[in-house]
Amino acid sequence: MKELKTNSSSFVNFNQKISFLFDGKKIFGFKGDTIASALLRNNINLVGRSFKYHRPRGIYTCGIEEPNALVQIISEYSEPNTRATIKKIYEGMEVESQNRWPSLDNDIGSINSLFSPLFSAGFYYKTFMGPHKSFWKKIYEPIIRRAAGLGKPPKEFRALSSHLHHNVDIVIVGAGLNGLLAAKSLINTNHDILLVDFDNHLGGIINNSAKISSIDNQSPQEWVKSTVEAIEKSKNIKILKNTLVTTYNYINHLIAVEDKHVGSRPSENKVNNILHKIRTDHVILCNGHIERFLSFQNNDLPGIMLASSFEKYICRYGTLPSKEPVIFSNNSNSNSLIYSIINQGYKPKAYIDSRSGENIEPELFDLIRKHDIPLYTNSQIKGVSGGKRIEKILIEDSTGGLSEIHSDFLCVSGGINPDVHLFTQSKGLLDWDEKDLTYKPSKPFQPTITLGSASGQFNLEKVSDEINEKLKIFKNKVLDTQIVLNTKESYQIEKLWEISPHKSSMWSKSFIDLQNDVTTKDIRQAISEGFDRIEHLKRYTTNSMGTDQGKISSINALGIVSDLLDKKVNEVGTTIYRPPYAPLSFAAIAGRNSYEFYDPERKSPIHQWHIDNGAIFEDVGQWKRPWYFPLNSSESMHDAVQRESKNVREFAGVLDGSTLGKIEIKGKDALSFMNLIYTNSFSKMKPGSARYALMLGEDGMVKDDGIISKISEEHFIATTTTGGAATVLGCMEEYAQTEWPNLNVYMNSITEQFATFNISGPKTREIMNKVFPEIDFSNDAFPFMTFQFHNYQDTQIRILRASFTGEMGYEIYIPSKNAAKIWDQLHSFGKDFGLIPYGTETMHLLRAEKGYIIIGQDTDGSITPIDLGLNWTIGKTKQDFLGKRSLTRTDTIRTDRKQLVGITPSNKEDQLTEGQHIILNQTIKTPTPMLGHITSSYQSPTLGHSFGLAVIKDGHSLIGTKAFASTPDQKTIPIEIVKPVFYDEENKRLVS
Amino acid sequence: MLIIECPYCGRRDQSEFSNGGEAHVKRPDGSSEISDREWSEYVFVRSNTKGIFYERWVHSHGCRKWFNCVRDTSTDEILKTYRIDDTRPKLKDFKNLVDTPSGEPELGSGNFTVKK
Amino acid sequence: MREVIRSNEVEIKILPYQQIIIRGNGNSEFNNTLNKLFKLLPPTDNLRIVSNEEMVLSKLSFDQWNLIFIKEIKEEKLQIFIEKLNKISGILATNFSDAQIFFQIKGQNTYPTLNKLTHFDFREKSFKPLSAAQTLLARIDCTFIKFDDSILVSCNRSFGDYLEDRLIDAVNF
Amino acid sequence: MAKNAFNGHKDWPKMWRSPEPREFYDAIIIGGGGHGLGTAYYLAKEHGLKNIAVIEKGWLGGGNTGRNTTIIRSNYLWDDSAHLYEHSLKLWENLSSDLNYNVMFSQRGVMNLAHNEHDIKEIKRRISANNLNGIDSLWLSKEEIQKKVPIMNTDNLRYPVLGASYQPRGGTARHDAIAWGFAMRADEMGVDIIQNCEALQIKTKNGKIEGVETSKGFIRANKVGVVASGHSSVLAETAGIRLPLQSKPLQALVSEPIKPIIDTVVMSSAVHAYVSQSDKGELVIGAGTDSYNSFTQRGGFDIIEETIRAMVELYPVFGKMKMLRQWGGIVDICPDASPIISKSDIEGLFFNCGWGTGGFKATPGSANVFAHTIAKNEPHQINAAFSLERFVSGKLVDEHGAAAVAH
Repeated sequence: MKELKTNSSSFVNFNQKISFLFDGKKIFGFKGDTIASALLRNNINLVGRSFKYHRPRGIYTCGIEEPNALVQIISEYSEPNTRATIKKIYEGMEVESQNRWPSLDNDIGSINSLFSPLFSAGFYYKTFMGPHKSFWKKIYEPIIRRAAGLGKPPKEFRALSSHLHHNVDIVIVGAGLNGLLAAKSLINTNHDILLVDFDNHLGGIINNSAKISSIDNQSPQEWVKSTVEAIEKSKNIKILKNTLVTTYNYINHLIAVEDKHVGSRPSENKVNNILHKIRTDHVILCNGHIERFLSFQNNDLPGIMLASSFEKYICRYGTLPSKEPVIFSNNSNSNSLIYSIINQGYKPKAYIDSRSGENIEPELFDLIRKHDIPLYTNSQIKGVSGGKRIEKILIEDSTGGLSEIHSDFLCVSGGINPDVHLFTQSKGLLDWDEKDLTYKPSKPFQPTITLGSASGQFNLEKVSDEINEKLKIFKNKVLDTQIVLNTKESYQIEKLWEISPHKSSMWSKSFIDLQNDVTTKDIRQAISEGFDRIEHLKRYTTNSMGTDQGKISSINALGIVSDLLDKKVNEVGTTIYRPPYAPLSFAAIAGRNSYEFYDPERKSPIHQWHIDNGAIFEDVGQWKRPWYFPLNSSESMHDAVQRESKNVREFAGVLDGSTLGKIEIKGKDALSFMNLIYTNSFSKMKPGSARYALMLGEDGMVKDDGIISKISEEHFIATTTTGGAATVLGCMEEYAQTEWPNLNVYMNSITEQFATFNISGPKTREIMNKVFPEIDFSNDAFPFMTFQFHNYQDTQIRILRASFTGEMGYEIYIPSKNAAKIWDQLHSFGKDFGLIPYGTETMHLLRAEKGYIIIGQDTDGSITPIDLGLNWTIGKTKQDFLGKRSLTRTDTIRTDRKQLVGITPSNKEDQLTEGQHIILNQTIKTPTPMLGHITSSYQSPTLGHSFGLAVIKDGHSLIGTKAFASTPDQKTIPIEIVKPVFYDEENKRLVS
Repeated sequence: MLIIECPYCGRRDQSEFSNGGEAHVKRPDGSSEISDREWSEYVFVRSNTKGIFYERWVHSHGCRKWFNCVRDTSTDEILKTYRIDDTRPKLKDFKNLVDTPSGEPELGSGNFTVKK
Repeated sequence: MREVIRSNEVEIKILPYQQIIIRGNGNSEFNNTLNKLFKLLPPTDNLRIVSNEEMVLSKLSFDQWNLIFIKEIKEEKLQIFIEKLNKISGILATNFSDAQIFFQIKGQNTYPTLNKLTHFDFREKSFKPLSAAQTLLARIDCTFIKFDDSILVSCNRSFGDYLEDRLIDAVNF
Repeated sequence: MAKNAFNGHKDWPKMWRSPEPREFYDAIIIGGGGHGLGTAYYLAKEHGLKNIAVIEKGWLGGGNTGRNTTIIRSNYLWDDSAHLYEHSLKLWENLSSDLNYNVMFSQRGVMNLAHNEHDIKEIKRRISANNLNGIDSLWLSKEEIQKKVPIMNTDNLRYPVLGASYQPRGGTARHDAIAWGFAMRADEMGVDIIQNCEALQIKTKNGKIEGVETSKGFIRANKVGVVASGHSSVLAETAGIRLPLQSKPLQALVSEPIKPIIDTVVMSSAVHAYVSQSDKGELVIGAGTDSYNSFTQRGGFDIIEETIRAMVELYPVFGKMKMLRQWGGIVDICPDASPIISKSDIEGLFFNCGWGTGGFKATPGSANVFAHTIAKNEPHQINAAFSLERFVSGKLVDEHGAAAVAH
C-alpha cells in the first residue's frame, strides 16, 4: 500500500484497518475510505467495463461526478450502479464490478469494440430492420435488450426510510469555505437556517486541496473546526451532514436525501435514509464547482484521472494514486496539485500545459523549475495507449514535435465549471463567460443567491467580499476573513476542448461521454446529419444522458459543437440539468408512505365483529366492507351468496351500511338548495318522509343517488353512495359557496357520526318489535319511506323505513359508539327469526333482482335518468337543477340512446357474464356492432336461473325482443330483453 | 409544489388544495332560454390562458372554502388570491410576463420556463 | 383516556372528548346564542380559540366553529344544546362526538415528530399557541389545536387506527 | 450503413433541410412533433400535396413527443376510440419498413392491472368490447401475471393484484425516432420543415383561412392544421375559436439502467404506476397529472412521490433502484379525455389536439386521418366522432367516465 509521509489533513483513520471483498478478492482499506480510495491504495484501477464497447474503465474522479467507477454492492441487497468514489467501505462489505462477463479482466462483450465503427450515433435507427420485419422482433431486439443496462437488478428490499419536512428562512447548500463563511456571518440572526452538506466532514475545498495555507492566521483545518463549533452552538442554524440536495423545485422547495448508514451496513430496524423536504424563503448555493476532462485519443483508459480528484485523494483520503503522474492541463486550477504532490515528497513525471508560457503563473514556473519537473508549455497530449491501463503518452510540443513518455498515470484538467445543476433546476438563467470558458449563473428565477465558485467567482481571496455584498439583505455580520494561499492563482484558462489524434484510424476513439461511450466522432456525424441543436444531439448520440448526466463532459460537448458549427457556445445551447442532482433512491422517495402505510384502511365502527364472524372483506375505496360471510372455510363465495340471498328473502338479514355517505343540510333556504342539487322536487314532501333521489353532473349524466329525508322545510338528511360521499358533499359546498352564495344553507358530513344498519326480510318487523319494544312499527304508524327519531338508551337514533333488497326493511342510524350494542341486540333477538348478517355481494344480487341500480356499475358517466327509466325522479315543474339543461341537447333527447333493460337467457341453464356485450347476430365476425353490455348479472336463487341488467341501444323499445349475449370464450348465447325488474314488480313486499 | 394563500387560513402547501378551473364563469340561470351551444360553452369550454389566468381553488383539506386566484400559467407564479365574493382584479393590475405565446427561450432544454 | 405511546421525548394519549360542529354566519344572534349556552364568546378571528375549564371553542373558517368538551357532559345535555342551537334557522349544529378521535401530543420532540408526517409549519411565527389549523397529517385530514404545552390532533373515526399506527411509527423511526 | 461506418461516418447526408419559409403554402402544419410531422408525411404521400410546411417553435420532437413514456396499445373501450387507436397500431406495425427507419416498435405486450372488484368489472367489459372489435385483448389471472412479471408483488400489498387485461400487440417505441423518421421522409418529398419558427397568430378573413403570422414573418396558406398540443388553444384564440382544452403538467421519470428485469409494459391506473424497461435498461415510469393548468413543463414532487411509493409496493426489488431523471410535459386534456381531430368553423382551419396523456400511441393513426381530413375537407370515418361538434350535441367519447384507464 502507498502510505503518505503526511496525512495530517486526511479523514481516514489509519489505525482502523477494514477488509472488504471486490469481485471476491479480499481488499484492505481504512476506516473512512471510499471503495475507490481503498482500491487505489491497493493499486487497483480497473473497476468496470463501459456501456457500449465494454472497454476497460478506471476511477476517473473522486466524487459524485464519477462516470466510470460504478459498482454493485452485493452486501446491500445487491444495489446496482453505486459510485465507488463516494461509497464508504465497512468490514465485510461485498463489492462487484459491473457490465462484464465472465470477469473484469477478460470480458466477452469487449468484442463489441471490434465492431465499434458500426455502433455509431443513431445506429439503432438505421439498422436491424431487414431482411424481414420479424427479424427485428425475434432476433435483433432481444439481443439489444439483453445487452442493455449497467448493473444487475437488485434484490427484494423493503426499505426503512422516513421523511422529514422543514420550514425555514434560509437554506445554505454546501458547507465548504463559502457555506461555512455564509453561515458564520448569519449566526444568531433571526433567520432559521439549514446548512446542508453532502460530506460527513465539512470544509469542502479546504479538505480537498492544498490551495489554502491559512484562514485568519489559523491552519485551515483548525479554522473549520472552530467555525463549525460556533455554528453548532448557534440557536438559529441546524447542520445536516451526509445530506445531498438533489432537487430544487419551484417556490424554494428543496428535496435532500440523508444517508444514515455512512460506512456501515444498512440495518433492518433503523432508518437508513431520510428524505428531507425543505420549504424555505431563500436559498444560498455554495455547492462549488466541477472539473472538466479533455477529449483525446483513448482518454478513457484506466490510469487517467481528473487533476483535482488526484489531489483530493491525497488531501482527503491520504492516498497517492501514483508517485509520479503526468499532468496535462489548460488552466491554473491544477497548479495546487503539483504543490500537493511535491508536499508528499514526490513530483510529477511531467507537466504539460496547452497555455503558452507567458500565460502561465510565474509562481508555477518557479515551483516547476525548483524541482526540475519536465515542462511542456504550449503543448498537447495527442493521445495515450495501453491495454487495461495507460502505458504511453504521446505529446506534441509547441514546435509540433512529437515525443513519447512512459507513464501509468495521467492527471487531466480541462478547466472548471460552477456546479450549476441546482441553479438550472430552479430555472435560473446562465450566461456564457468567454474568459473563463464556462456557463455561470446570471439571472435567478427564485430568491436564489450563489456564492464562490458556484457563482463563477473562482478567486478564493475574494470570498468574504462577495458574501458581505450578497448577504446584506439578511443583515448579516460583516466578514473580514484573511485567506492566504499556497499557490497564487487567479483562475486563468485557455480554450481547449478536443485534441485530434496523431494518426486517426476508424478504431481510434476520443470520448466525450465516458459512461455512454459517446465519441467526438459521433458528435461530428450527428452534426453532419443536421442535429445542430444540443438537445437533439443529446438524444441522438445519448451524450450526457448517463447516470452522471455528463457532469465532467457536457460543456466540452458544447465547446466541440460550437467549434464545428463555428458558432458561439451560447448559440449552440446551454446545459439544462434535470432533477435529481444525483440518482435518488426510490425507497427514500417512498419513505413510510408505502407497504403497510400505502393507504389507510377505513373501518366501520363494528369492523371487529365482522372479523370475529369470519367476514371476507372487499375494498370499496379506502373502506373495508364485508363482502360475504362464509359459514366455514369450505363454503364458496357462490354458495354463501346464494344462501345469504335466500335467507333474506325467506327470513331476514342485516347489512352493515355504515360506509354510506350521510350529509345533514340545514338553513333558511335548504329546500330551494336541495331542489337545485337533486333532480327531484322536495317541495311537496311532508316532513318525516323520505325519497329516492338522483344527482346529475352539469352534463346531465347520473353521478350519484341516495335517500333524502326531510326533517323540516329547512332541515334535510341526505345519504350518498359509499364512493360518492366526499364528492357529493364537495359538490354541495361548491355550489353553495360559488353559484348560490345568496342561499342560506349549511351542510355537515355525518357519515362518521352514525353507523347504519340495513335490516330487511319478511321477519324484520318482528325483530324490530323485540329490539325496540316501545316503537310501533305497524304500516300505519311507520309507513314505507318515512323516518322517526327515537331515544335508545342514552342516545338518539333515527330509523328510516326503506329497503334496497326489495323486502320490507328499515335503516337504523345510530351514533358510532353505541353501534355495537344495537348490532348485538339485533342478532340476539333476531336469531330466533333466522336473521343473518349479509355482505355487499348479496346486497348487489338482491337489488338487481329488484332492478335497483348501482352507480358506477349500471351507470358509467354516460347515462341519463331517462336512460335508466327513472323519469319519475325528475321534478317536472322545476325551473332548474344540476344538469337539467343538458337533458334536452340533441344527443340526450335521442330515443335510441343506450337504456337500462333486464335480460334473461333463453335457455335457463345458460350463464350470463357481467361485462359481456349484447349483439344481434348469433355468430361473431369482428368487428361486430354492439348494442350495449351487461352491467350486472347474477345467478338468482329465487328465479332459479341467471339474469342480468344491461344498457343497450334503444333498449326500452327492444323490451320483449330477443338478442344474443357474447361469452368470454367468444361464443354467444340467446337472450330475451325484458323489463329491468325481476322480483315483486308491484312492490307488495316493500309496503307489506 | 406551489404555496397558496388561502384567504381564510393563510399560506399553505398546495397539497391541501384542489384546483377548480377557470374563475368568474357564471352558471346560466335555469330560467333563461339558451342554445345548446351556449350551454355547452358553460359545461365544457374554459379558457386555457397562457399567462395571467383567473382560477378557482378550494382548500379541500383545510377549511373547505372556495376562493379565486390570479396565477401566471407560464411561470406558475401566484399573483393574488381573493375571496369568492371579492370583485375580480383588473388584468392591467398585473404585468403579463409572457413575451410570446410560447414564452420558452429559443435555446436550451424545452423543460424551461419564461424569463422573469 | 388511553396512552398510545411514551418514548423519544413524545407522549401521545387518546382522549374521549365530545364535540359539536356549529355552522352559522357569526352575526350577533349567533354570538349571543352561543354565549348564552356556553358562557363563551365565539372568536371572531379565523383559526383562533377561546376556552374555559369545560370546553374549547375554535373558529375554523368564517362559517364554522368547533366546540370541544374537555370535561365529559351527559349525552342528554349535549342533545339539548344541539336542539337549542338548531332552533335558530341560521344555524346548523351537529353532534360530532362519535365522528372523530382526539390525540393529545406532548413532549419536546412533538413537532419534529409530526413533521415526519406533515409539511405543516409549526414554528411559533406561523402557528401561535391557542390557535387552530386544519391540514394533512400522514395523508389524511386532521385538525390541530395548539396549546402552550401540547397539541390536540383530531381526525375522522374511521381513520383512527391508521393514524394511531402512523404516530407510533413516527415516534419510533 | 457498413460503407459509411468504415469510412468513418463522414458522409452521412443531412436528415432534413433547414429551409427558409416561402410566402405561400398549400398547407401549413403548426407543430413539429410526431403528429404534425406525420400529418405532413401522409399529406404528401397519400394525398399528393407537395407544397407543405411544418413550422415548429423549437426543435423537432421537443414537446410531448420527446417527453412521454412511449406506451402503445389499442385496447380502448368505446368503438370510436378502439377503431382510431387500432388504426394507429396497425400503422405502427409497418412503420419501420414504411419509413425505412427503425422506430424500434417493440411489441412486448401491455398489461392493465385490476386491484378491486370495480376494476375487474371495467376491465372485463373492455376486454369483451375489444374482442368483438377484433382487437387482441385477454384476461390474465394472477398466476399468469406472476409468470409474465415475476418481480411483481401481487398479494402482500394494500390493493392486491386480482388480474389484468393484456394486449400482446401493444408495447413501446423509440419516441424521438418517430419524429425524426417522419421528418426525414417528409423532407424527401419536399415538405419544408422550419424549426425556430413560432406561430404567433392565425389570420382569417370572412370565415376563411389566410395564413399564419410567425416569428419569421407572415406565411399565406390555403389550409392550416394546428397540431400544437396545449398551445393549440392559445393559437385558436387568435382566430377567435375557443377549444375545450386544458393544459396540465404531466411528469415522467427514468431509473438508472439495469439488466433486463421486466419484459412487458405494466399499467395500473388504480395506483398510478406505469412502467416499462427501455432498450437501454432504464425503467421508464409515467407519473400522474397535476390538477392545475400550467405551461411550465414542471410539476410538483408530490406527484413523483405518489408514483414511486406505488412502484416499490408493487415491485419490492425497486426499493434499491434510483431515480435518474425526472421531467415534465404539458398535456392538453378534453372534458371527455378523448382527442379533437376536426374541422373548425373557419374554412381551411383544422385542429388535432386534446390527446391528454395518450397521444404518443396514436401518432401515426392521428396523423394519417388528420391528413385525410385536411386534404378532403371532411373527416375520415375513423375520426368523424372526434369533432368539435360533439361538445355541443353532447355525443362525447367519454374515456375517463367508463374505461377509467390512464392512457
